[in-house]
Parts: sequence; structure tokens; C-alpha cells
Amino acid sequence: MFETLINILSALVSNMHYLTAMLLFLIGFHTMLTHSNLIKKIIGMNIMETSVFLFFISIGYVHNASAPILDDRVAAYVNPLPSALILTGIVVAVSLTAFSLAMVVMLYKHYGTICSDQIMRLREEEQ
Amino acid sequence: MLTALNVMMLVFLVVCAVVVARSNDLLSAVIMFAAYSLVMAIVWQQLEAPDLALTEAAMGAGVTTILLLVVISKTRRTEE
Amino acid sequence: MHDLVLQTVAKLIIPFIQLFGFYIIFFGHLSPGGGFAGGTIVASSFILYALAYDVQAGFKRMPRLASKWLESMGALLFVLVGFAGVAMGGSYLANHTGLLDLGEAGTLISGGFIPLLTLAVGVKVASTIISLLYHLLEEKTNV
Amino acid sequence: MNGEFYNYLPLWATLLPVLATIPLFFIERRSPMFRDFFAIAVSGLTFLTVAIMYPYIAAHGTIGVSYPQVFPPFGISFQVDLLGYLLALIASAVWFLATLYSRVYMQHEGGGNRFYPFLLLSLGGCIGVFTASDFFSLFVFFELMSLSAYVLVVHEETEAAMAAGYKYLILTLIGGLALFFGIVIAYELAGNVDIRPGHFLFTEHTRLAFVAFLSFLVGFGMKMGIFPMHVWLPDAHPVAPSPASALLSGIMLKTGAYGLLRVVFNIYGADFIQEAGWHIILLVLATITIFLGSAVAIAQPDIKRRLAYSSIGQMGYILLGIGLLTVTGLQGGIFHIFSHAVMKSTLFFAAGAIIYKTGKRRVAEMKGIGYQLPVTLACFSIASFAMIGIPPLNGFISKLLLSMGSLDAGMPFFVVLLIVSSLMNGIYYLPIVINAYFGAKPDEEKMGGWRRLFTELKPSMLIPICLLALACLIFGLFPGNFPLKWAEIIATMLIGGG
Amino acid sequence: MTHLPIIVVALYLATAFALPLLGRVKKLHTGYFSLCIATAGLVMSLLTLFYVAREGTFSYFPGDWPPPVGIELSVDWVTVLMHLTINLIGLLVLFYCIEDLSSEVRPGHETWYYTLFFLLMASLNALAMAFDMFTVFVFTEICTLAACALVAIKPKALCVEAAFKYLILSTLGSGMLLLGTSLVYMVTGHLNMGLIGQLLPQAIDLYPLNILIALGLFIIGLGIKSALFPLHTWLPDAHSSAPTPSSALLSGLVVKLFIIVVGRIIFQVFGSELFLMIPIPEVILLFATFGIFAGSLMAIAQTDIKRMLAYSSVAQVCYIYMGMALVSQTGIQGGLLHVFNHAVMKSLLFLAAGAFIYKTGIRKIEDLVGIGYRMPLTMAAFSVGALSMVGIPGFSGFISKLTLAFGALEAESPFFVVVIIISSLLNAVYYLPIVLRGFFGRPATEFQWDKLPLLIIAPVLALAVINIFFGIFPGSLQELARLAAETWLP
Repeated sequence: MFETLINILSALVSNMHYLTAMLLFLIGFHTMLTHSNLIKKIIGMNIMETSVFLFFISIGYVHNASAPILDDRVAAYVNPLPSALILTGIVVAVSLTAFSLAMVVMLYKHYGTICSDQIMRLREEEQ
Repeated sequence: MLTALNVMMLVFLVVCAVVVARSNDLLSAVIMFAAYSLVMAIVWQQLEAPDLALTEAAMGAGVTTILLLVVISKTRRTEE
Repeated sequence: MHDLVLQTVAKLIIPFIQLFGFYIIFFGHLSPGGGFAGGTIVASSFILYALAYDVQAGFKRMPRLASKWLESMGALLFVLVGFAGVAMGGSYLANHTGLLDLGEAGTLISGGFIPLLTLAVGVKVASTIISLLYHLLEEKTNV
Repeated sequence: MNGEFYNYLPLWATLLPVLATIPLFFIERRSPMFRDFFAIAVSGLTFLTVAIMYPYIAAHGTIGVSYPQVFPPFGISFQVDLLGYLLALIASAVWFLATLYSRVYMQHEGGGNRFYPFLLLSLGGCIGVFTASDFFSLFVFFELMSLSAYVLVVHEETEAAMAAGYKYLILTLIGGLALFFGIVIAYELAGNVDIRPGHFLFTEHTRLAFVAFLSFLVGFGMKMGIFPMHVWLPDAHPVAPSPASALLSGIMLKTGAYGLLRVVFNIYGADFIQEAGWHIILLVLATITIFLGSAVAIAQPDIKRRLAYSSIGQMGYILLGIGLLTVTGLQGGIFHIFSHAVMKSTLFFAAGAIIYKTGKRRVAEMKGIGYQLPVTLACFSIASFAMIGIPPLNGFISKLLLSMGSLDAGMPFFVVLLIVSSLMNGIYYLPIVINAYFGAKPDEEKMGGWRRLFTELKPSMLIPICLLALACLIFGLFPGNFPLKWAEIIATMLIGGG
Repeated sequence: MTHLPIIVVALYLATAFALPLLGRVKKLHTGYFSLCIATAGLVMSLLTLFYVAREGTFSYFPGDWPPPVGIELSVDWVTVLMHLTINLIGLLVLFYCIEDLSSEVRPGHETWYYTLFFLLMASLNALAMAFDMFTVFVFTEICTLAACALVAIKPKALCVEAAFKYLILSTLGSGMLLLGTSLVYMVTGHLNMGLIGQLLPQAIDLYPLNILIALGLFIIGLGIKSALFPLHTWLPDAHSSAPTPSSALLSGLVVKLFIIVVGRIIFQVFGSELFLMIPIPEVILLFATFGIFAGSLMAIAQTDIKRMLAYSSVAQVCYIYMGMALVSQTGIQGGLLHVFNHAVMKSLLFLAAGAFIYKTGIRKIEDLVGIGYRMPLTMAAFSVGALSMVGIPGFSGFISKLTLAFGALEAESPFFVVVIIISSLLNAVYYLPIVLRGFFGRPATEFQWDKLPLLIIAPVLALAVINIFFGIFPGSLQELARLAAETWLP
């Protein structure tokens, strides 16, 4: 009984990054789709993206290896490829955020609200 | 020891994310998001990705937060 | 807003932030960091200035036009440097063709034109973030 | 581009009217008169091009060229054998007469700038259908013809015309798509869709072959106006201007019949159909179509609508000829394609002349019209008698052959059907003729005498009617009836020679 | 010569960044400058075509780093076909931009429009040849950003809202793409498509779930971006409210490139055998079938012409998906042909509809009565596009439908031929009434010719001519599509 609990726990710990990433992905996904507030949507989007980055980085992680910086003393490096990908991903995420925030400001100027439901209602009234 | 730290940080991340999703005050959501990004940067540092940690700290915690704050100051603070 | 302490501290700290930013940019091929992170740090110094004083003062330090120029030039530099590889007979962005001294691994002058590229990226990122912030901070956003 | 000159004749006969629309487009902005003459000249030239093919066809059997680089993987190819030639000949002739007829008629209708280019375009498509050497080319020209004909149908742009046109368009598209389905299946199974004697695309009785047969039937039957697919026909034909109605009923329906002939005898082969028993489908449909067309025609008060329903009945005869799968029956069917083209064109031209002169469309109003338009009505009567099947006119021959064919096939039932339907033809055609001559006494003083009436119909309208009526006579029980002989040759070739 | 494809990308990127600077130079019309660059791009992609035809396909490694580490760009027949499509349509749309933009964007923002245009073109060109997930991801994001910006650039709240919706859903798609990439990377340790493809057959035995989830994420993620049927909700808003040239680009090109990426993932990473083993082709076929009907039915219900065209895109995209999911060479060939043909048709239709709006301001379909008498050339071009959509022989849309039908028969599922046929009929139901209203149904008054600027009418007519040309002489295009299909399914 106790042993199985230990097993489960150690399995959880050894996969903790993956699990957290998945959990965060779901939270972000949920925030993005269900919240009607546009800024909340954007934050959700960021959470979702960082969770994927976390996932990717934890894949690249090699136990007991060091960062991919050339050093004579180090035997193993973690995989540098995901880093390059994620670096781009972060930048892209920031630019997406900036762009969508600019749009939020524009929408607020026009509709006076940042709630997508209300915007939809106002738009229908306009038409 | 380090594992415990990692676990704590990951739990913190999840809690942060949940708080961000639940809070009605956008400003506090943004602040929590900044904390989330910063902890995320530390986690990445723990995963031997210092490049990314650095970038995330600057970009995610810095730039994104500032942008969000500016936008909130221009629009409204609470979720209706 | 115009807090004397804040302004004084900002004035003191800004050169160091910028120095650190450029360090991150130039040592991008040797240590963690690079154009993205470094550019952001450099940009944050300007943002700090703009926040500590006010946006108009920030404009004076980094005029609109200048940031626009830097934005374009940074990106152009990156794209054009890539052609150097083609010109030397390698592929696009090829770095082994001996255009710039590859130097000894681990020293500052190594990595061919990679420092040049990180510089381009840094300039681009810094100027983009600055102009983005200015755009959002500006009172009249045209819709 | 080497090769003998005559091989290119089918190509030119098809392309000439199509290409002529481009100069026509510029000419019609300058002068309406020049436009009319240009259109007449082009259709006349097309007729001549088709006509001079005959010696080469007699000598070589088939002539044609192919262009595989257009529309790969099928390619566009032209090939004329006697069947295609017979139909192309009658089509181009009637078209020429219709263009001639339109000159005066369309002045009255207006909108010639749009009418003529599409008249020529549909001529090109129609000739293309008869000269195509594979089903894909046939399909392409079929669509060209059908879509150009839409413009002719809605020419008057009245509410009724638009509604009828829309129905026509949608059903034509359905037909075209069904055809497309059939062709795709045929190509996938056989690797080509060529029309060659003795070259059958389907050799096994699979479900796919049956689906293809049905889609061909729907595709061509839609155009032909066979029973369940006829719904567009009685609406579309009457609303079109009369020359266009004549072409729609007289010629364009025949493209469907032609296609079905090719499907039954060139894609599947008579033996195959016989074994599969699919000809029963054709026969059942033919029976329904004949009855339906003739019966509903009786109830129509509008003359053009009556003619349109009559066309449905007549197409049933042709379908019967195809479905019987006997040489004599097929000969009757093929000859009926020819004779119905002549008869129905005459009738529509004459009806158009009546509408043009008097504005009357309802049969009941046409009392005493024979005194007003004696020559036109004489032609109308000849064609009506031919329709009913009175000897020695051409309609009689086709009915006779069809009856003999059904006896050959061991189905005497169809003889009864033919007789009954002839009777029904009589019921709806004869009242028009009788009314016209005996329905009312002419008010001679008011009319101002016979001669004045006679001169009122311009010769360019009268000549086509007379010529076609004369054709009803000549190609009846007279010596030298070449279409009849050809029909026999063709029927033997299609059934016997494989 | 092997540098040409990447030079196109670099050139476009450089132009995009240089344009804000050049916009300040007096006496330099950024529009005409952009035209020169886009022409150069088209010439280069033609040269690439000839080079590949002579020397065969090749891979390009920027920075001379070979695969496990470096980036790979594959210049195969798919790439060549897509480059031609992108640069041809892009150039023609650019022609249209020069006159039209002043009526669509804020004055002074034209230069920004060209910048975004080139950013989009660069990313599309790069996506067409990207052969590793890294490049795919990067350029997908650039593409999404540029595409959203091209929608939002019109100063109307409606556009901004549509762009926001587009952006949020696209980001969702990118997130899934990245997650899928990470799952594949987890099992194979590679990002290069070729290397992943080699390792997958072994990996699938060990981690079947990972790979299945990854494939599902790829298809859903890219399906959102390419508007595969149930995931299309953003498309009608974004495509109908955007400025006309953007609508043409988005409907004509952007959506297609994501399908190409899906195709590469399916056929070059997973391989057709693996793909057939799992029930995903059936699912895609199901979605595609529903999408074809639903898109057409929704289009029938629309009253706004651009919205109708947008819904039609939903249906047409499903054709391409259907062609790929049939997993027969002819089907893929048909799908790729339809990529080109639909790009031509839909940009033709959007540009023609935009020309109506430009001249008359009419957007409602029922108000377009008699437009054929006012703008005969534009309406004729629109009719060409409409007839092509319906699938009348002689127009290029017919050729792709024909090839797709053969593909369906080759895959032994004649049911999909029926689907194509019924959907053609549905297309007729919503396209033909516009043509009929334009030309018929009202007394034939004399022409009252509203002359359009040459730069607006020229690309519309050019697209119509291209449509008819490839409708009558599709040989070369079919050959190209066949070679491309062979790359995917030998």
C-alpha cells in the first residue's frame, strides 16, 4: 500500500515538469476560450504558450548535464536545439501579445468595453 | 532538496495560473502573471536553459507586464 | 509621478543597465543571452527613463524617427549579412567561409559574423520595444 | 499541322462559329444590319463547311483530328462518322435557317447584340457535340451549348423567362454533372473514353458500370427531356424567342439523343445492354415519356407550350428506337431524330410567325388565322400532318420503322403505343389546323384582301419555314431519301457491325 | 541558382524592413517599388522552376549546417508549385493594392500595408519549403501575425474584432503545433522532418500514444489555421471584413500554405502507410465532407458578397483536405491543383467583388442587379471565376474537380465523386444568381460604363485569363501537380 503510494509519488515527481506543463496548458486554454475579457484572454494565451515552452525545455533536459555552453570540464550538455526554438517562441509570444494588446486598445476606443460578449452585442446592434 | 524546490516552484506556477484565471481584478491578475513569469524563468534556469531563463525574465516578466499594465491603465481595471 | 528619488536613481542606474544589455548582446555567442535578451534590457533602460521622467522626455532621448530607423536597419542588417555567405560561395547565412575571422573559440572575437547578427537583433528588438511602448503610452491612440 | 485538309473540316465547323463571336462582338457596336448579315454568313459558312465533308466521309468513313494537349488527360478530338455527319448537317442547316429567320424576328424582339453571339456559340457547341470523337470532348461542347442556350432562353428577361431559365440552368448543370460522373467512371475503368466502333468501354456487369449507365442516362436524358428529367423543358422552350425555341426543340434535344445513342451502342454495346437487360429501363421510360408528352400537350392552351410537350412525346419515340435494340427500330429512331428536327423547327418557326404577326399565343385565339397567314399555316399543316404520321410525310416513315422494329424485337405492345400516341398527336395538332382554316370566317373587308396579308411576312422569315416544310415532304416517301438510307447504314453499323 | 528560393524570402524580408525607411523618401512611390520587388520574386520562382526541372530537386541548408543541427529547406516540386502560386497571386494582388488601398486604409498607412504584405509573402514562401518543425513554427507565427495585421489595418472596429478573433484562435493553433512538435521531439529527438520520418516507424511501437496525440495536435492546430471545417469559425469574419487585397491573399494563399504543411507532416513525416493505419484519414474525410456541404449551405444563406466568398472558401479548403485524405496519388494531385486553381479563382472573385465595392459601394448581393451593364469587364471576370467555381469545363476549377474525382475513384470511394458533384451544384446555387442578376433580369439598357482604374481592372482580367488558360491547357500545371504529388506519395 505504502509502496504503491511511493511509486506513484516518485512517478509524479519524475514527470512533474510534464504534468505541470499539461496542467498549465489546460488552464491557459480554458482562460483563453472561456473568459470574455480580452485581456484575460491574452494572459491565458501567454500562460498556454509558456506551458508549451516548459514542456519543450523539460524534454531537452538531460539529467546531470549542463547548459549548452562550451566548456572543457563538462561531459554532457542539454540539447541546445529546443532552446533555439523556444527562444524564437518567446519572442513570437511577446510580439503576439503586443499586437493583440494594441488591438484591445483600439477595440476599447470604439466600443468602450473590453468584454468580448459585450462587443459582440454592440456589433449586432450596430448592424 | 533541489527537487523539493522544483516541486514548490511548479506548484506555485499552477497556483499562480489559477489565481490569474480566477481573479476579477485585472491589475492583480497582471501582477500574478509577472510573478508567474519570473518563477517560470527560474524553473528554466533549473532545467539548464539559462538563455531562455534570461529571455523569459526580460521578455515575459518585463516587457509583457509593462505592456499589460499600460493597456489596463488605458482601458479598465476590473472584469465586468 | 515626478519623484526626485526615482529620477536620480534612474539616472544613475541607466548607464549600467545599458552596459549590461550590450554585454549580453556582445557575449551572446559565448554565454547565455544574445540579441533578444540584451535588446530587451537596453530597451528597458529607455522605458525606465520615460517612466521616471515622462513620455515626452523619453521621446527626446529616443525620437520616433530614430527608433524607426534603427528598427528597419537592424532587421535589414540581419538579412543582408546573410547574403555575405552566399557571396562567399556558401549557403545563405553560411559562416564558415572565412568572411570574418572565426578566431579562437571562447574569446570575444570569434564566431565569424554571429556577433554582428546578435547586434542586429539586439538593435531591432530594443528599438521595436521602445517604439511599441511609446505607441501605447501615447495619449491619443488613433482609431 | 500536316495531314489532309479535310481532316480539319470538323474542327473548323466547330471553331468557326465560336471564333466568329469575337468579330461579332466588335461589329455589333457599329451596325445592327451588318451584325445580322455577319451572323447569317457565319452560320451559312458553317453549313457549307459541314456540307463539303460528305465526299470525304463517303470515301474514308471517318475524318477528324485530335489535340491531346488540350484538356489532358483526355484531349479534345474531332471525328465525324456518318451518324455525326447526318446530325451535324441537319443541325447546321436548321441553324442557318433560324439565323435567317431571326433577322426580322429579332428586330421585333430587340436585344440582338446579345442574341447573335450566343446563337453562334451554341451552334459551335452543337456541331462540336456531333463531331466529337470522345466523350470528354462531347461533354465539353455539350456544356458550351447548354450554357449558351441559357442566354437564348432568358432572352426576353420577363419574370417567367427568368424563372424558367433558372430551372433550365440548374437542371442542365445537374445533367452536366451526372455526365461528368459517368465519364469519370468510364475513364477510370477503361482508361479512355473514345467513341470508336467496336470499342466498348465496359465489359463487365459491375455495379459501377450500372451507376455510370444511370448517370449517362440522367445526363443525356436531362437534355433530351425524358420523363422524370423533362420538367425544365415545357417551361424553357416556350419562353425563348421562336427561332431559339425551334433550335432548342429541333436540334438541341437531339444532342441528348445522340449522346444516348453513343452511350448505348458505343460505350456499352447492344449485346451488353441486352444481356444486362438495361434496355428495359429505356423502354419503360420511353413509354411513360410518349404518353406523358402527348397527353399533357392536349391540355395546353399556349401553342408554344403545346409544341414543347409534343417534343417530349417525340423524344420518347427516339428513346424507344434506341431501347428496342433492333436494326429497324434503331433506323426508325435515327430517322426520327432527323425528321423531328425538320418538323419541330417548321412548327416553331410557324408558331413564331403567328406570334410575330398577331401577338396571339393561345390556340383558342387562332381562329381563322389561316386566312391571314396562308403560306405559314400551310407549312404548319404539313408539319402537323407529318407529326401525326400521315403518309407520305417523313413522320410516317419513322413511325412505320419503329413499329416494324418493335415487332422485330417481339414487343407488339409498342405498335399499339405508337398508334395511340399518333391519335393523341392528332388530337392536339389537328384542332390548330382546323381552327385556323375553318374556325372563323375571314372578315375580308377588314383584312383588306389576301394579297396584302401575304406580302406582310417578309421572305427572309417565310423562306426558312417553306424550306423546312418542303423537307418534310421530300424526305417522306419520295425516292432519293438519303437520310433514310444513311439511317439504315448507321443502324446496321451500330448494332450489327458493333 | 540553388540560392534563389531563399533569396526570394530574404529579398521580401529586406523589402519589408526597408519600406518604412523608403516611405520617407520623397518621389519614391512605395507601391511601384513593391511591384518591382514582387516581379523579381516571381521571376526568381520561375527560374527555380526551370532549375529544378533541369537539375532535379534539392535541399538547402542555411548556414551550411546539415540536418540534425541545422535548418533544412526542401526545394521539391511542392515547393516549386507553391512558390509559383504565391508569387503570381501576390504580384497580381499587389497591382490591385496600389489603387485600392487609399479607399481601404488610413492615409499614410499604405507603406505599412506593403511592409506587412512582404512579411506575409516571405513567410509564405518560407513555409512552402520549410522542412523542419522549427522553421515551420517560426514562419507560421510570422505568417499569422502578418495576416492578422493585414485584417486589422482597416480602420474599422469590425476588422479589429475579426482580427482579434483570428489571432486568438491562431495562437491556439500555434500552441497545439508547438505541443505536437515537442511530443514528436520527445520520441525521436529530431525536429527535421526527414529524420523524424525515418525514426517514426520504430518510435510508434514504443510510444504509440505520443505520436497519435502529436498527429492529432498537428491536424487540429493547423486545421484551425487553415479553417478545416469545424474549426473555421474565425474565417468568415476575418476574410469578409478585411481590405479586399487582404481577403484575396488570405483566402487565396495563407490558408493553403497551412494545408501544405499538414500535407508535409502527413506524407513526409508520418508517411502514408502510418497515416492509413490510424483512422485519421477517415476523420479528415468526414470533416471535409461536412465542411463542403456546410460551407456551401452557409454561403447560400449569406447576403454580403464578401462573406459569401469567405464561406465558399471554407468549402473549397475542404476539397484540398479531401484530396489529401484520399491518400491516392491522383487525389493529392487534385488537391494540389486545387490549391493553385482555388488561389486564382478566389483571388479573382475577391478582387472583382472588391472592384464592385470600390466603384459602387454595394456589398449586398441583391443590390448587385444590373451591375453587368455598369461594369461589364469586371462582371465578366467575376463570371469566369463563378463558372470556374461551379466546375464548368473550360475553366480551371473543372480541372481540379476532375482530378479530385479521379483521385476518389483511385481510392475506390466513388462516394466522394458524388460529394464533389453535389457540392458543385450547391456552388452553382450561390454563385450563378449573382452572375444572372448582374447580366439578366432587367431591361437591357445600353452600357453605362463605369470605367475602373487600369491598375484595378488589369489584375482582375489577368486572373480571369490565367483561369481560362489553365482551364483549357492544364497540361503543364497537371504535370507539375503530379510531380508534386509524387514527392508526397511515390
